[in-house]
Formats: sequence, structure tokens, C-alpha cells
Amino acid sequence: MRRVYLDHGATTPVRKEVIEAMMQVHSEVFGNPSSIHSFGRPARKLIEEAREKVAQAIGADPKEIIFTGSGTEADNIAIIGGARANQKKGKHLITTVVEHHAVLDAFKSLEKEGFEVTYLSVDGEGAVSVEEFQNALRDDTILVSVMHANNEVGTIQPVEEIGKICRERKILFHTDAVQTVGKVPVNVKEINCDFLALSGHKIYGPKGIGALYMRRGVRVQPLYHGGGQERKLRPGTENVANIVGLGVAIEHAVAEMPAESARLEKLRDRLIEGVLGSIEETRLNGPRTKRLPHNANISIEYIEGEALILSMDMKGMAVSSGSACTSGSLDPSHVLMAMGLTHTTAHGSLRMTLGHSTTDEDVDYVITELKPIVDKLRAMSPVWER
Amino acid sequence: MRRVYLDHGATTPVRKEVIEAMMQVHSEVFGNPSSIHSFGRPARKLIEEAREKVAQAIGADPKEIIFTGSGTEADNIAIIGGARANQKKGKHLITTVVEHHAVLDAFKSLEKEGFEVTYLSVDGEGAVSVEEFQNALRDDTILVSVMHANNEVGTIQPVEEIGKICRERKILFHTDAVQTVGKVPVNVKEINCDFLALSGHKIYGPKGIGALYMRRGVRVQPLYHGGGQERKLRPGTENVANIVGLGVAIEHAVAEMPAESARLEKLRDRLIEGVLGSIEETRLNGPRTKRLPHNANISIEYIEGEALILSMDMKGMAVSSGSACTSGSLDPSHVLMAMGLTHTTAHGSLRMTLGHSTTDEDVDYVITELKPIVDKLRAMSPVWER
Amino acid sequence: MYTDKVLDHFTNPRNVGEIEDASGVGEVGNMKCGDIMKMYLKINDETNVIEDVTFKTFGCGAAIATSSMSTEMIKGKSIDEALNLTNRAIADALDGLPPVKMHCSVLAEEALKAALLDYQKKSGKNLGLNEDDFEDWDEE
Amino acid sequence: MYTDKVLDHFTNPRNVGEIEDASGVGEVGNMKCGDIMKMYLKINDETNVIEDVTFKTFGCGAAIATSSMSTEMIKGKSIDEALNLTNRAIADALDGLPPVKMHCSVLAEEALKAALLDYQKKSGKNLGLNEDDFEDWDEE
Ligand SMILES: Cc1ncc(COP(=O)(O)O)c(C=O)c1O
Ligand SMILES: Cc1ncc(COP(=O)(O)O)c(C=O)c1O
Ligand code: FES
Ligand code: FES
Repeated sequence: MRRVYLDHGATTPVRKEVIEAMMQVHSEVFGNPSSIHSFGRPARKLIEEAREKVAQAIGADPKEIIFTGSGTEADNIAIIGGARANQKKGKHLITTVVEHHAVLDAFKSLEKEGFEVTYLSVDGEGAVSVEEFQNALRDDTILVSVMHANNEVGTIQPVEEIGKICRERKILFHTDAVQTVGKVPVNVKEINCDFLALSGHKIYGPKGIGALYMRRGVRVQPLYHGGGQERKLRPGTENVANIVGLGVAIEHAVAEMPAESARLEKLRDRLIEGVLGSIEETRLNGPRTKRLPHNANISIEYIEGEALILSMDMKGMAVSSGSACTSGSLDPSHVLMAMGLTHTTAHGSLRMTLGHSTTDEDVDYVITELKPIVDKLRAMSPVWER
Repeated sequence: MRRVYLDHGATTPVRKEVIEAMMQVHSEVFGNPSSIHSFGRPARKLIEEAREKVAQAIGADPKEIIFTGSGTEADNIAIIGGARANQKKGKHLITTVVEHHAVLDAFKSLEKEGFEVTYLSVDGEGAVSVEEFQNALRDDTILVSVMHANNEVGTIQPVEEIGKICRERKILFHTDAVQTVGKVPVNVKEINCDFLALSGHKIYGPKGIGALYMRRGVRVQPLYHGGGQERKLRPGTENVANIVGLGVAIEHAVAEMPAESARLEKLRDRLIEGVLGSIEETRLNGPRTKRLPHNANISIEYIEGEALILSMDMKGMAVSSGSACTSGSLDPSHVLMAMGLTHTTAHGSLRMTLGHSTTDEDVDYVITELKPIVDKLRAMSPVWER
Repeated sequence: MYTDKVLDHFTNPRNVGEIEDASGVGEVGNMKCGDIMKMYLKINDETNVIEDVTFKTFGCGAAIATSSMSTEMIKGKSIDEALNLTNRAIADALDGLPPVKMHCSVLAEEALKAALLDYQKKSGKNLGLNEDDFEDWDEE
Repeated sequence: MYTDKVLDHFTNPRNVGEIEDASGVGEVGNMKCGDIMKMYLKINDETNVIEDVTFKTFGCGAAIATSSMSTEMIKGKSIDEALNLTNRAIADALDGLPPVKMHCSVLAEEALKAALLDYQKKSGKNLGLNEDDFEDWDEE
């Protein structure tokens, strides 16, 4: 059976160059980067080289990059660490209703500590409004977090404008760029952000490594305590191999982005048109154009997402419904609900995220195989009246 | 030049079986463990198998194991998370002056939150006294943390007794077993602990992975927020490869422990005797017997540790002075100071930690090469009067 | 996460469909996840035997599999046997469900009971079912 | 972390030792790290030229390397030139030091000044050195 992986938004395969680089570290450079002897020094050097690569990829200075254990950690350090370090200046924070749980749940925990959080709404396509953001600003606003692009529906947010306003008002601005690095240009100077989070496993790097950009001069309160690693913000012996892997991955991701994103965009559009054209009562979630090049999110009325995923899986197609990270949860996607979808429509959403391996044949296969699956599930559905 | 790695207490090389297992994960099982399709399910399965291995190695139930990004994280979740979750019951905590910074600094941060911490002293060999511990107990004591064995001088602490007293009084007991797993038997039931921290890179596993044992029924407050991974205590996409690597590493470490520890103990004793016998004004730090089988910590009077490490490194010997994780810090080891050593004696400490690769020839080499190095440094020393 | 039996019943669900002249029809919904399950019973009024049973489900894999399994478990059985079918028995017959999915089996039990309640109303027989009991079934 | 020059001066330190009949001896200690540096000067009273200089150091690699380098930099130079030697110049001559090790070069500057101060006392010449100034040198 053909196997078609269309869940690159959940995670990506590790690219060959990354595996090779990591293997070399594991087998040859095992020293502790904090050791000053000749087993430790090469490990330190590899970390600093990777830091330069990450910095370069997003237009930052190497000193502004902190390696973390995941994108989630990077989000948490920026938001919780940034808010706590600045609570004397104010208690008000702003974010959006469509953030990833790594951001939303960080804000929820800050609410328990006495911070006030304004959650910006989104329009029917998942976009926040700069105007609503401006109205939400208060004198005691200290930190704002708006994701660069949404992981479920791919909506790209007006982060540059929001960042500019924050910078003028000296408010810390964090953006979760976990989904955009390697897909659309990401430059911390253009975004005007103070923090930016990214993750290795979304860009053909390893799982368990992320990075936080922290603008020079910005201070946060650490969440974990211990050794002095990563400027005391991520104490614990460094994951040298994964750090190296992230460096290699981001270098490649950014280099091949222009060509690859254009290629994926074409495939994605054909996929969307194919599905919407062949199956009735389907709709595209998120914008037609201002969206991630590899993301297609489609609601298929009268059927439920998990049943759809399982059925597609049995035909070799790996996709997701809502966000993979919250599967196991029974609630419909908070993003789709925020966009105004009904419970049922939100439940029947299908996210297909394309990537390196995706070919024209894959797209054809999905278009051909999806309809009979949907027909079968609808025939089983008490809400489908035909 | 011969290269002799005697810094296994700082980190260990990754064993072949671990590298192979991790490579296989990176290249074949790349799915997100949270994905319910056939790319994700095998990843989930690998995690659960590794969890069983870790549980088995320390006499726990798989449900009691939480994978973390490092030993430091495991320590922090237990201590900070445990204290915060139980602060309604009391504000008093107990630990020791000789803990690793991952523990000490976690307590320091809790002091800022209003907790009161008693730091137990140690005797000249680095051991805490059960009696002093009992006297420190208060009605509002909620959590105690005593390391299983010290990373610098190898002293094994009476954790079983302390754990038993804590259990009787329903006080949470955490032990940092980062240095003991694979060296001496570690069993959570015998230690009577509620938490136990361990780390992959000290047992020939990868860096950037740790595990926290958390006894059934015990609750902690999470430090990071996001997805539901690892019972919401370590949110973020799982580092599947490193988790698998930790599983393989701990399985081997525990299996070969009896033979390997006996072998290392003999080599270590020969090393200690050789150095103490050939170089005057040297002393062993820590106990002669109740110590980690692979640890030799020797003070060499009138010379400074970093100069010694660098000089030994130039002859191919990788060792450390104080703790590798705090090198870059200029303070003398807090452990040696707590044991009553003077500043100068503490500065001149040499930690040699043996491991898999260590041979009789390595030991001979160190005994032969160390004396001329010490002589040269002493000749340069203003405090050496001869 | 799902057992082979769950996947089998999900992929090849038994007794899907409607019964035109059903003796009883039950429809339940689990608001938490927006799922809907509908069950149709054809009961022999003399023998009290469930001669036919079908379902329609909008829901997750576990919801579809438990619907299918529950119809198999009661087809040809007496009303009394059907009344004694518990969600745990359905889950067990599927070799178990993940903890987070146990509530889906409750949906199946509930749909069956709702269909029997409908039959009780239509037939005038007293099966001992009470409209109010349905409140309790929401959670395991 | 260290440059090749630092490692060279550490491995082959120049001018190690004592001078029996030194014109001035300075000993300083950096309490923070428990290190001690002692410097011996042999000064020609007529020409004010530093004819010989040696050191003894209990300290880290950077302490030893900066001691060694500083002796090289002032040997054969006049007292005035020695007075103008800064810790930054020593560090620069070693192609730099890690930030956390800059204070070790301060130790070298301090030891030299202490030796000159001792010479000032013994010779009765006024070099403009003041006992109290030493307080300021502790930190960069
Ligand atoms: C006793 C002890 N605890 C904790 C740690 C921290 O472990 P990790 O480096 O995995 O964070 C170490 C090692 O550095 C250690 O020796
Ligand atoms: C937008 C966004 N933020 C954060 C994360 C979390 O990243 P990680 O899995 O590395 O913790 C993800 C992916 O899961 C994501 O899509
Ligand atoms: S019925 Fe809702 S998750 Fe299964
Ligand atoms: S002189 Fe103390 S660290 Fe260098």
C-alpha cells in the first residue's frame, strides 16, 4: 500500500544530513561542553557553531540564541519568564485565542499568579486584527504574544505591525514561529520581536530541541535552576547532538525555502481544489492566500475527525484533525471554534500538511481515496440526510 | 599520545547499542507520538517500552516514570513542583549543603518564594547525619531532598533511613540518583523515596534526557505548560530517540553493574594508592569505602585545580576539579568547603572518575605522569616552600 | 492505542443503517465531544427477542466500534439481556478501550437504552426504564 | 576557551622563580578564587631599568599565563613603562582572555604594582604609588 505522510505540521522526518551530523557527535564528541579539557572543548565549539547557524537563519546575533528542550520550553521561558521579570511594570498581558497550547497554557498559569490576560479574537479566517490589538493595549501592558502562523489552519498573522507598536511602547513582544521557520521568511528585526520560539522537529531536525531568540538586553526570570548552561535559562548538560542537529536542519530549511515553499504551495492548491471539487459540503478553513504554503485544512461536514484519520490511515494516509498535540483530548479544536465554526463542523476537520516527501502522485492518491472514505462515514452518520 | 578519559562523572561516551537504537528511531520512527495514525503509533510504543525499562531498573511501576529533558529538570520538577503543590501543608524544606546545583539552586529559588530551607551539614567525609536530619524536622516540614551519592567526592548518603523517617511522617522525600544509577543498586522501594531523579548521559546514554520517578499518588505543580505529554509535567513533543536511548542505556547499565562496579573499584583503589603514595601532601577527599566505585577525589596541596586539569589535558588525561558543571565559576567547590577543607586545599582538588574504557594501563599512566606535572606546578607556586 | 478488535469493528462496522418500521429508536449525544449515536431496534412483540438492530453514528473510532459491537451483542437476544448490557461489557468485548475513550462505550449503552425506552413507550410494556436515569450516564 | 598564546605561556611559563636579592617583591591574592601571585623585581637603581623579573603563582591557567606574559612585557623596560602596563594590555598580548578570566589579568597587574610599591618603599623614590590604590584593583 502507498504510504502518504501529510502530517508535516505535527512533525517531520529527520533529514539525512541531520542524522549524520548527530551520529558523529554521539560517537565522536561525547565530552561535556562545560569541561575545559580536550574532550569537552570540541563539544562547546559545536554548540557555538550551531548557535551561529540558528542566529543567521532568523537574522539574530548568536548571543541572542538560547537552546531549549522544545518549542514549548522556548514559549514558556519567553512568556512566563518575561512576565515575571517585568511584573513590577504592570500586570497586563495580551495574546490571541488561536495560540498553540504551549502559549495558551502558559498564559493560563500566569492568570493564576495574578496577571490579567486579554485574548484577542480572530476573524473567520483565523486572523487577528491590529485594531483590536491596539484597543486592547493598556498602560500596564508588559508583554504580548502573537504567533507568526497558526499550526492548524496556517493563517499568517500581522506580527510585523504588532511588533512595531509594541517596540514603540516598550512592551515585550513574543512570537511563536514554530510553524513558520523554513516555510516563510522569518527575521527577528522585521518582526520587531523581543522573543521568538522555534522547534527542531518541524524542520526535519530532531525532536526534543528548540531555540529561543531573546533580544539583547531583554531579561527573563528562569523557570528551572541549576548549572550555568544557556545563560542559566536552560540549566542542565546540553543536548549537544540535538543542538548540532538543529543547526544543520535550520541551515538547510532556510536555504531551500524559496524553491520548496513554491513547490508545496502548488501541490497544496491542487490538493485543496481536488478535495473541495470532488466532495460536496466541504469548506476550506483559513485564508486562501495569506496562509502557510504547506497547510490545507478542510472541514468535511457530517463526519468526525478521528474516524476520518483512522480511515485514511488504513489507506496509508497520515493526516491530522485539529492539532496532533492535543489529540487524546476530546474537545474540538479551539482554533476552529474561535473562527466561528459549529461544534460539528469543527469536529469534522482534516488537516493535511505537506512536506519534502510530498509528490504529485501523493496528491492524486488523496483526491482519489478520500471520497469513498467520506461516503462510507457519511453513510454511517445520523446527521447526513441524503 | 595516550588519551585517558577519567571524567565519567561529568559525562560518559554514548554506548554503541544506544547510538544504534537512536539512529533507528531517527531514520525509521519519525512520527509524533501524539499522532494516532500509523506513523505516530510506533513512536508511542517505543516510549512506553523505554518507560518500562527505566521503571524496571529502579524497581518502579512504568506509570511512575516521567521523561524529562535532563537530570536537572527532574530535580526541579520534584523539588519546586513538589513544594509548590504542598505549600498549604507547610513551608519548611530540608536538603543538604552538598547537593548538586540542580538541587541547591532549586531550593534557593523556593526561599525567594517564602519557603524556609534547612541545609544539613556534612562531616569531614561528606556524609550527612541522620540525627541532625531528625533534629531538623519540624511540624511544617513538607519536603526533603538528599542526594543518593555525591557527584564530587562520591559519598553515599543514608537515604534509606532518611526516606523511612519521611515516609512515616508523610513528608515527601526526593533523592538525586544521577550519580548512582548503574554504579550501586538503586531501588525506589528500598530508598523509600517519593521522587528520584536520573540522567541519561551519566550512564552511557545520550545527553538531554532524564527521568523522574514520582510515586503513585504523589502530585506536583507543573513548571512548564502546554500539551499533555508526560502527564502534563513535561509538555512538548517527546524526544523519542533520546527516550529510547535512555531505555537501552539503563538496561545495560543495571545488567552489567555488579561486575563493572567491582572492576572499577579495584582500579580506583590502585589509582588512589598510587597517587597518594607517589606524591607528598595529598589527601583523599570523601570516605575510603562508602563511596561510589568509580570516584577518586584527591586534594593536591599548593596547586590550583584548573592549572592541574590543563596540564593533565596536555598529557592526554581528561579529569575535573570540583564539578564540571560549575567550571567557569571561580569559587572553590562548595562540597569540599562544606567538608571543612581550606580554600587552598579545596582549590587543588582533582576528581578522577573511571568508566567502561578505563584500563590498568590508564591507571599506570596517570600514576606515572601526574607526579612531574605536580612538581612543575608546585615549583611555580608561591605557597610551596621546599 | 486501539485494539485489533476495535479497528476491525471500526473498519467493518456491523449493522450500519436504519430500520424503517423500527420498534424503538434511540438517539443520544455526548455534548462533550459533539458526537451523536442513533440505534434502531426491531423487536418481536410476542417473544421479546431483538430480531434486528442497526445504528448510525457520528463520532470517533471508538464510538463507531462500540456501536457496532453493541449491535452484535444484542442481536437475537432478549430485551432483558439487552437491558443488562453494560458499557464495560462492550469495551471488554472489544478487548478494551483507552481510558480516555471509555466514555464512548457509555454512548453505545446509552443509545441502546434510549431505543428500549422508546420501545417501552410505544409498546406500553414496562421495562423498568425511566426517562430521568439518562442523566447519570454522562460519565463513567 | 584559551587562545594558543595563553596555552603556550601556561605550558612554558617564562621567568618562573624567585630573586634572592630582589629590589622589590609584591604578593597579591584574589580572595574570590584563593589565588596568590608573587612577583620579584631586580631594578637598576641608576637607570631605573627592570633588569630581571620573576614570578610564582598559585592559580588557574590564565593566572599563570598572565604572570608569565607580564614578566616578558616589562623585562628590560623602565619603571615608567612598567607603571603603565594595564591588565588589558596583558590580556591583549595573549590574544585575549575569556570574559570570566579577565580578573586573572588584573591579578598580574596588581602583583607588578605591589612589587613596584615595595621598591618605592625600599628605595625611597616616589613612583606615585599609593598603598590605598590597591583596593580598586579587585574588579575590572
Ligand atoms: C548529582 C547530579 N545531579 C544532577 C545533575 C544534572 O544532570 P543533567 O546534566 O542531566 O541536567 C548532575 C550532573 O551534571 C549530577 O551529577
Ligand atoms: C505553533 C506551535 N507552537 C509550539 C509547538 C510546540 O513545539 P514542541 O513540540 O517542540 O514543544 C508546536 C508544535 O507542536 C506548534 O505548532
Ligand atoms: S464518542 Fe466522543 S470521543 Fe469517542
Ligand atoms: S586567578 Fe582566579 S580564576 Fe584565574
